[in-house]
Amino acid sequence: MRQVVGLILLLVVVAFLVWGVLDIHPFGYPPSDMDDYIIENAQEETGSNNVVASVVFDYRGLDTLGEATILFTAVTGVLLLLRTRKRREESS
Amino acid sequence: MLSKIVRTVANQLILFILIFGLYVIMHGHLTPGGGFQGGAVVVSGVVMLLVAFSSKDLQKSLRERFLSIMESTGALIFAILGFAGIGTVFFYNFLVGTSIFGRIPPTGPNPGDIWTGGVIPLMNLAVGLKVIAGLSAVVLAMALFSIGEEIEE
Amino acid sequence: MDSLITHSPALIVALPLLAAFAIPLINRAGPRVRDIFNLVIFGFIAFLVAILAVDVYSVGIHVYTFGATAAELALPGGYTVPVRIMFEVDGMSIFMGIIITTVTLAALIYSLQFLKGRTGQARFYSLMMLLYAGMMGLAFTGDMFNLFVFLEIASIAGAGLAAYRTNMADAIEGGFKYIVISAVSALLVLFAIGILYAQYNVLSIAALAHYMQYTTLDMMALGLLGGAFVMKLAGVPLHMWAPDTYTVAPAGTTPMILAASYTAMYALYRMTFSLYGGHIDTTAIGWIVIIVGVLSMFIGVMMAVHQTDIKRMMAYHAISQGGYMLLGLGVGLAVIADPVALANYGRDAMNGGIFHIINHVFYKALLFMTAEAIFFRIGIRDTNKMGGLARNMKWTTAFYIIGALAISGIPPLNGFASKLLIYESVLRFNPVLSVIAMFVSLVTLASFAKVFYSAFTGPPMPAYKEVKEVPKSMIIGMSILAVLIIFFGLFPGLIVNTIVAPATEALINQASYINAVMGALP
Amino acid sequence: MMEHIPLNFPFLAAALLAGVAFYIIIFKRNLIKLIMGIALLASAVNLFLVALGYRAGGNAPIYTDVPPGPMVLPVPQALTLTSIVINVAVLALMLTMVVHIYRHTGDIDSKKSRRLKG
Repeated sequence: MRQVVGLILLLVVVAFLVWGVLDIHPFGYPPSDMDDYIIENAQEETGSNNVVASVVFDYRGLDTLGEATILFTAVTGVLLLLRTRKRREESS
Repeated sequence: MLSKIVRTVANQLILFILIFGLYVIMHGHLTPGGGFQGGAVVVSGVVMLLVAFSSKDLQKSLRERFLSIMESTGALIFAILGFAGIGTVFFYNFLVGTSIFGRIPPTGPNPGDIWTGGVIPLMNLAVGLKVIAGLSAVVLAMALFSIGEEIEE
Repeated sequence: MDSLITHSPALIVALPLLAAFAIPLINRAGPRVRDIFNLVIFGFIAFLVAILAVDVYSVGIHVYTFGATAAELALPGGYTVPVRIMFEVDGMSIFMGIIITTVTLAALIYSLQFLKGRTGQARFYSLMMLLYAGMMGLAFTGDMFNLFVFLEIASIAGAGLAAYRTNMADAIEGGFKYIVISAVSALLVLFAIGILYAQYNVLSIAALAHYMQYTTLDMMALGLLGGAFVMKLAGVPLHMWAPDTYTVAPAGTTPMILAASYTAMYALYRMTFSLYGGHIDTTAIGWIVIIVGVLSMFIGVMMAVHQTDIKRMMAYHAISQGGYMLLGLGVGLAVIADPVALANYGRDAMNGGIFHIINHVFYKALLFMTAEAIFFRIGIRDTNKMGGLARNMKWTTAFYIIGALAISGIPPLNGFASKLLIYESVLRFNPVLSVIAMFVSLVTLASFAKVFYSAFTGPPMPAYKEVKEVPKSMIIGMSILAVLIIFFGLFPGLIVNTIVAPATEALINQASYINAVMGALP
Repeated sequence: MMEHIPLNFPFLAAALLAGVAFYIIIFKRNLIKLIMGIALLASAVNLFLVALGYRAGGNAPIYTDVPPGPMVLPVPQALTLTSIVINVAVLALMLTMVVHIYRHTGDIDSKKSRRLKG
């Protein structure tokens, strides 16, 4: 029963994705208002030759802070989960 | 622990991996790369050491305490660099035009100048520090946990 | 002071991040220093939320652009699309901010003594701060990709906290389920963001709403976003993870994970009202939301009745109460295109649905905390094995009674105030729905009364004769919420007018949300 | 719609990859395979994002010694970068939890104790 429901769900989702994705702009000719601004002004505004770096650290710096935070969170989580009872005294 | 040949080669190779990783981190604002990528390169070196030597050996030189402090420091530097722009706005690139990494490259293609980018190179460095410490800690903790040991405080 | 208000949205998200990064370092100075540091920094954040709230209610939408030359400068000079990330704090965002901050404050105080003598405390507090920052960022952000990033922060921190008690197998399972659900839903959101970006080449929510054409692709993106957020808020066809995760999360963090679910609900509202508002067939989408809500209400309560694990029962009730919120908002959405119906009862329904979020988070947080207090003292969650706890745990019993009465909608507690708004307005929309809602409320009362009799009354079981009341900090944490519940129940009109009505207005008035960013354009 | 198909091939590939990933997530009971499914879904989304930013004949958006010509869009690349790191973090945490589940139950079959559905 579950298999059948899952299969129908899967087919619907895939058909949905394929049908939708074919509607996107032709590959290689994207609309580019925001990106053109960044390509033109990145060197002047951020002083960086690498436009991707200037997007990552300047235009979308908060995303990168979030990304660094996620890495920190995951490391904290992993170390939290892999702790053992022996350390009880030291860390409390 | 693998054979002596592997260990010797790994010992020599780690230096080059480290240098390459640092190169990728420091040139993040000029060439493809940056803190995350360079950090991942360095951590791949750590994984190589982990495979070549036993995780217990590595545990002696890389302690969790050290890695944890290094990771927190990297994250703090990054966040504080964001904070430092708060004179105007959070994450404002306040170093552009000053004497620290402040040169502005000519518009259009150019050969590249390391002394540009404002806070971007510094952020790359902070993120690199963080990624090296964080991923090493994860890899080490997993390796040690899987042999029933715990990472040493 | 002025610059503090201007920068407060950024500070509210950045300070907990800084604190989380610093906690492993500060922990070296000893647990006491760390606890004081946590409380001080969180007190300051709560103060910032308060002044930002006053500013939003008096001035209006607060836009903060990261990295621009001025905070209000959403569009780069002479350009027509926003380039940088921005926070856009309106009535609804700050409403969520108030909920999250209050619950986190209570949870933080509650955890101080709860955690004594356990391992990994520094990392626990670190994750708590990160979860708070993730939720606040999600509530404040005005940028699609940024929303995804904060969603992930909240999910990962929540999963790490849920699995905190690693010696219990079901704790790990609960955490694992949570992170799998979160990862899949976040990737669906990212796919939808890609689709939206492909068409309009902007990422800001307001700019997307401004340029929205509502093509087939937009419908597809809406489907993906809706599915993802319903999964994340434990709406009924996709609710299976919630009981497992809520049951095992350690005290203090269960309310926060609950609040994280409602932040996902906020994101769903933000998408349907602010992003797609003017384009979708609101009646059809509204009915879909209503159906999900009614199913959640009904199935959640039916599953809850026969649970013997006290936290599991509360978790199913959380699903059921989530249905009320969806019902209220769904009714509002269904009639949003009809000004007369909207003024007559649509706005009231939305007020009720939104008011129910804050009420439910408060009383359910209180109930989870009492359940966790019992677990803290006697180490079991099975209600059949408890008995006579009222004699020795007077405070906990009192808090349980307040929470149980509030969730069942008994006057004069806050649950009654919001449920009444929902009943009245839904009755005028469709009487059948209202009857179902009242029936669910009755079953809720029955199920909580059953637990009360088996756990608290009766002669004390010999094993629990020596049970003591829980430590002070846990009582303080719970009493903050209890006082708020009673206050909200006594003055519902005041609360609805000051904080709920602006939130409703923010959702209905899509144009002001767009104009706050795109205002310079014709 | 039909005239776009040859040009839209990369998007189609991403959608089909996502389909394979959904198949794994829904039908496989082994937890490691479930995690692989999520990793595959992440790859599909990343491929989709990067493909969105491609401009015909474009160079990498880095001005250091770049030949003249159009540049591909930088924002999708930045988003993909972020998304990759996020997925690394999520996968690390999930694998840790699976290690723990294996410790507790001696099994990594989701059928044993749960009905885990994506």
